[in-house]
Amino acid sequence: MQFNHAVHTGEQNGMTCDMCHEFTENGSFKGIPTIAKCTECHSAAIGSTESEKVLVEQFVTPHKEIPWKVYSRQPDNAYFPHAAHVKRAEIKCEECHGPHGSSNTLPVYQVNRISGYSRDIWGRNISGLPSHPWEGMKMDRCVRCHAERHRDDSCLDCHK
Amino acid sequence: MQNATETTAVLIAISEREKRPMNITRRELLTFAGGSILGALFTPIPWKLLDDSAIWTQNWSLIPRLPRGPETFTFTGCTLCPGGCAVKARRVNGHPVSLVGVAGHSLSNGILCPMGIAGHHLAYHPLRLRRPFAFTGKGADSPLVPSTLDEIASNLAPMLKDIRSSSSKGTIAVLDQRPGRVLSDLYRKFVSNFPGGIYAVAPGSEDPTLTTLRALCNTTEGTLGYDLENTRVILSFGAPLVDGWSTPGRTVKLLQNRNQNGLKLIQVEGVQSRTALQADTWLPIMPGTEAALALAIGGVIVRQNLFPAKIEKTSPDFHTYKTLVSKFEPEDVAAVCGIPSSVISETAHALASNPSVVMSGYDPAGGPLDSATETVIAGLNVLLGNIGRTGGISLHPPIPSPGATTSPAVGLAQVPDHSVRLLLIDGAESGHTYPLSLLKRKLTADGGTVVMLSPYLSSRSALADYLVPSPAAFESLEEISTPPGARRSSFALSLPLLKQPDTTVDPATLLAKLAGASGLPSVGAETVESCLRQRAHDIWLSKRGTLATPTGSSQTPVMAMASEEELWKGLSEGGWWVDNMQDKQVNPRLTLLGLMTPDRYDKASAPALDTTGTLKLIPFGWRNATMTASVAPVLSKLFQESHLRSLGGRVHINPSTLAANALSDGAYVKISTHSGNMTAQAVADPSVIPGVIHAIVGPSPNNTASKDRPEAEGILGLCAVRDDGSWRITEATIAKA
Amino acid sequence: MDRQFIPRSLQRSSFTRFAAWILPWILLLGLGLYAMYLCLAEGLNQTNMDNRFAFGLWIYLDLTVIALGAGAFFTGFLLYILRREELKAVINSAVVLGLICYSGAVAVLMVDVGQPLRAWFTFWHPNTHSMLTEVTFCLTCYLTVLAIEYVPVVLKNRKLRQIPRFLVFEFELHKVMPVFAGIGTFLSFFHQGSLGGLYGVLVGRPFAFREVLGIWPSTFYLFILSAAAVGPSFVLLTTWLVQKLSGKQLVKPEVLRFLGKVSGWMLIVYVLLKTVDTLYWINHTAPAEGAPAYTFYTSPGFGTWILFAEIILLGLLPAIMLLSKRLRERPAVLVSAAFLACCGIVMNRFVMTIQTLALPTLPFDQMMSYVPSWQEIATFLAIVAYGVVLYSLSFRYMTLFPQERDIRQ
Amino acid sequence: MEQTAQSKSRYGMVIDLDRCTGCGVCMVACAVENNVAPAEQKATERTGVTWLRVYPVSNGEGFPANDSVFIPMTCQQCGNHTPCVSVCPQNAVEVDPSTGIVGQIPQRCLGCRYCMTACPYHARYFDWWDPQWPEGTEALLNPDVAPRMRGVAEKCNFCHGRLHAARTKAAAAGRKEIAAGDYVPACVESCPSRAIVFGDLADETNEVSRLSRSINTFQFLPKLGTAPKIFYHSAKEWVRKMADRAPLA
Repeated sequence: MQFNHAVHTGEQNGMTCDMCHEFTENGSFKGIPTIAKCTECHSAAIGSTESEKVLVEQFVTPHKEIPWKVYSRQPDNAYFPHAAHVKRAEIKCEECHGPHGSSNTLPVYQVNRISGYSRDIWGRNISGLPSHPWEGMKMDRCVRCHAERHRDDSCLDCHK
Repeated sequence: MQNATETTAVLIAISEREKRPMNITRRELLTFAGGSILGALFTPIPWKLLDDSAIWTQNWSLIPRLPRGPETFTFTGCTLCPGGCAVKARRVNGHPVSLVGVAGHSLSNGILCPMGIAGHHLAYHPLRLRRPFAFTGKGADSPLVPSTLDEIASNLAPMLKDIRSSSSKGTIAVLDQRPGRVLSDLYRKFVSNFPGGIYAVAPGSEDPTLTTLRALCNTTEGTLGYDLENTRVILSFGAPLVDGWSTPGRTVKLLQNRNQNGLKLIQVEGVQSRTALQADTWLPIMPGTEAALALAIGGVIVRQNLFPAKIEKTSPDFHTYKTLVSKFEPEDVAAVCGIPSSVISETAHALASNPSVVMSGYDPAGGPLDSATETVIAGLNVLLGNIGRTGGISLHPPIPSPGATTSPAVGLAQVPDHSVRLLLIDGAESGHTYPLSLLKRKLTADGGTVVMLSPYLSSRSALADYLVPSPAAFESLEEISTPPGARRSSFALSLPLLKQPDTTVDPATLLAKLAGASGLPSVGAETVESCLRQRAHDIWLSKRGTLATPTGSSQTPVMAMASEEELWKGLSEGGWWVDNMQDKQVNPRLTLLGLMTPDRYDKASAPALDTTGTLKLIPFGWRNATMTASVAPVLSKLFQESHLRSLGGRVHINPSTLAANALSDGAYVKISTHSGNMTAQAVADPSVIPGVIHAIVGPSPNNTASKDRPEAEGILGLCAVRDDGSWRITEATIAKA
Repeated sequence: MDRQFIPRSLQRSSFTRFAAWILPWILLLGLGLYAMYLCLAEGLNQTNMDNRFAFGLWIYLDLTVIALGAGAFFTGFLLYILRREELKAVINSAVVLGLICYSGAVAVLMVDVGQPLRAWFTFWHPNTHSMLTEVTFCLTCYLTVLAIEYVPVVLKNRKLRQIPRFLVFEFELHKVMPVFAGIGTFLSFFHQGSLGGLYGVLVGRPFAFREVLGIWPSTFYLFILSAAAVGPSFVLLTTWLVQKLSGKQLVKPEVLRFLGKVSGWMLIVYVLLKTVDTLYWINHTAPAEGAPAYTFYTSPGFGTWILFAEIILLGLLPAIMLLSKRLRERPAVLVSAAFLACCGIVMNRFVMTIQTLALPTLPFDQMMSYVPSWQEIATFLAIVAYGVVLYSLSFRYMTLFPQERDIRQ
Repeated sequence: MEQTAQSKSRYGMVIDLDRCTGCGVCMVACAVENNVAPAEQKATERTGVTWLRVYPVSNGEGFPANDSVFIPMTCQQCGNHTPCVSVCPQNAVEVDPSTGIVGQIPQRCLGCRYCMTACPYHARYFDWWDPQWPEGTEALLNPDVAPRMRGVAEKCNFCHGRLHAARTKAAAAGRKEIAAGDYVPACVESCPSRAIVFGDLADETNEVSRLSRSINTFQFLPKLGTAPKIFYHSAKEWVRKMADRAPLA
């Protein structure tokens, strides 16, 4: 299953991130949308692309969830409230997730066999030195950003 | 990446040498090895590996993944015992992750007990029955053989047909552990199709004092209940009011607010139980002398004319009672039961000068007191004129139902011995347990045949020939009907939180199968849900009572409801219905002794305080925690991982008694009664009266492993069951094991 | 083959005899390694430690062997810094002993922690306030130092000398040895002390807690002293033992006497300060924490006799025996005094680790007991076996006692 | 979170021992809330994991003068020289400056158990076994609390998962501070006799800080000077005497 963010966020549609990646009423973040969300627009094929055809035939019509891979999945022991960062601190999605909103294809999902983390958590470079400011989602990244904002934090603020 | 270049360099060096005849010296090899190791340290590789391996230990597969998904809340009710507390379940991905009480619920006051708060784990108990089983032989050591519902039905068919034709070789009986449900009506309807068919209620499924009182008032209609909200003095003969009595939230809250409501609790008990600790007065009594105490109190009331004058006229046996109590002078009784005469008369005055209630305790494992004692305890209520008065005992209308239930309910004790050829035991739990011998004696000489509905493999399973897995708590749609001792009738639904495994059998389905096998018109054609809808329908027709929203925020009179659907919808959202109908008039002709003859009471025969020779073996249980299978595994926090609750099989004995028998704390002792003997660990416990073996009946973690055979009955197997169905006290001796 | 490695002009038993001696120990070591594997694979439920006895036999062992291993640094200190040349006779042996004790301790620690793969966090996210951080850093550093000190002993081996580069290296290394001895001494002071601090800082354990002098609790200094005091005694004791076992005289008697004398002096100072510390603790520290000292000694097994045994019987007595020249002359007295001194520290470490945890802290609590599981004991024995094996090999193939050659056998 | 960085709270409890009936629901609620696994077969009261443990304590008198009290003992959240914090070699334990809650990070812990020897309240527990949930109950775990692996120490953190939830809720509503009612630990919520009062001790006006200063209120081992934030209350004199006594005295 391919997904083209650019088509959705581009000029003719001009959707924003939070239109699909929503919050629930109790403030928790829903993350990757369910098929129900796709169906809202794609109940029937709008365009004529191959991947949309697949979407409608294999998932929308039989109401099957798409087995998305989560590139920025944090481990169970990490607690990241999107609400506090996006709503209160007003941080742009791109600051952490990078400009994938304008990407045309999904990158290959790579997972570390030992730690089981998605490669996007550590970053592309084995040395751990990011080649882009938004690359990498390990703890030191969080710590750095928090330090820049002079937050006196405790471990339990972000660990559960 | 230096090391890469370095190593390749070395490799090239070697490959070049390949051309020449091979002659690598040891030293060159060493240099190569050393060089590459050194080089590797300057690459990220070892450090990344170090980091990854550490992260691996943080998320490895030895810890479970957390559920992720939408969070929802469901209001339902707990069906682990007749208490029927309201529950608010937090669910993630549809699975319940935590249960809490519902604040604002007028019956359970937002309170759950330890068993209830972990109730959603019970369905996954290691001892859960996952399919029907048949026992090849009787007894705990006979192996379980997988079976099917149809197989069981066809095996039973001949017997069922035979019983229908004649009850000469014994009849069929259903043992209901929680009467008053729609399912109970189904059972009654079912057995009424067989000659002499019996519908029996299990011990502990009803309040013993109220059951006795019903006999004293000789009335069958209406339901008796305690008006505790207006009571000022409760005299409790061992009722566990703060530790699992009726709906815990009710009494716990009343006792919490004693400084406002002025309630006084007088606890009569031979052990300083959790309730005795919370009581305003604790009367440490020698077990077995409760009748003497009750009569002594009655005596004071009679002699000092502390009773309502009308009783003398309305109670036919008043003068018999008067002569009887005259034999129980407080001074003499004090010597027998170990409570000062002054305290006895103070208690009598306290009872007489306030709205009061006298109740006996049905111990979850020790069972009721003997019927003679229960009678005089209940009789005190009659003497004090508590029946039908505010703050006393009320007679209120039951939940509306079509009535016409064909066969009458009898207590298990009243079932004639050796009369039951086929016994069907219901899967609902009363939270209480009883000796298997109590059931065995009812079965025909050949041992009869027992079909047992149960979610779990328990000590009771040893009695079964066929085990049928019934739904566990929170797995199926059930009802919560009036809890025992409640002031008014009430009704609510327990909505399922978990998916019921396909292998479990709905009791109604079992009845249908058995009916089919015995060639009956389909009695059990109804499902439990259809019966519940029928009951909601009856309530709606009666126009009685009000329906409260789950949180009690708003209440709608049934009268004001547009349609029957509205009521059902409210109930299915976790709302609960409470009756508002006037109490019934109590028949004034109340007896004080009922069928008991005065010669049943003889203070001379009351046991003396003996601490050396024969001791009194008294089983003690905690409601819903009398078997390993009946508590969620996480209850190990109380039983196994701390000393808060004593494990099943331990016996608590007063240090002085231990010493008198040359035993020490923690010693293993051999307990012998007429029924046999067993070894148990003794715990020196100064809160137990000397001369008593306070035997704990409860979960024992070592048993949870045995999934292929029922756990041993333990201490209850040593108890002598009297003809009145009580087994509270058994004479026993102890010696070093 | 075996012969070629044995130093010239040293008599060593036949290889078969040596093998017969070493084999049982190797088997014991094997058993221990299996026990260690169990603990790492199954988890620490293999031990009899529990939430109340969170430290057990192993920590006790670590504290003890590291104290006994102090012989290495203190002898080094006397030889290279204070220039007591006569100690050349035992320095090699002392270094081997030190290496054994320290490496053994670290090995056990790695099994003792629940998540060994995260042990390196201590270096990455160190808590500078923790005594254990101090211990970890010093131990690892000093272990390296010991290894370096051990290298020349190995390189001196007859066969290895044939490689000229090694010979040069060994010679160079020898020149800087005082530097390493200095570093070693410095590090040792700290970790011996911080091992004492380990318990001294436990404000929640009135039995172990001690007032702070400077930045460390008094136990910090007492542990340094006691370790320095018995270190030489232990070297003395082992040397004597090796002499008995090998049936050879390896060092001149006066060397042992000197060791004894040093031990004696240190011990007397230690006993003195320990007494002062104990008195202050009884009369001030413990009561201030709401636990009168007498309550520590009410339970049967742990009476006040412990204090007496620790300070008088196993402290003052051996000190006197070692200090009196007349007594010191008599080998029997010398050796038994050294033995008593070692017992003293074994007992002191026991009291600090085990009794501290056995004593209740909550008012309604009772005395705790603990019996190690076979896995714990096997691991313990494995360290002993490892020590014997490593020492035996060193003794056979290296020159641990330079004087052995000169002494007429 | 910003909303706590600015507010300095000191969360604490006052436990009324006269109200506690020793039913044990708090211990079960705690285990369910914090994903503490049921006991391993061989676990005992010394190797089990009970973040909150209720100790039955007797006055030592014979029958019938005997009297007992139930003492819920949890992490006392020491506010001064917190014994377990200073000893941890790798900063796996710390006091949150904004809440006063003593936090334990199992993912950082190496399992040396030094903190457990340091804690005078025995409120810290070690995972001697891998956690084992009966088949099927993994799906019933609380998503707000990470399960701990074998070989680390764990303890009460005032149901920190609930604090997270309250903060998320506040942040979503654009509030700085959390609503007091949104943050209640499981034991407090589940106590049938309402024996535990929880709240911010720093806020002089609220009930918990008032009760903490009321008569017949005491702490365990106050002389250690660790300023525990769990207070106990009892009108019974023998209970207060017992709490003040030295062990084995």
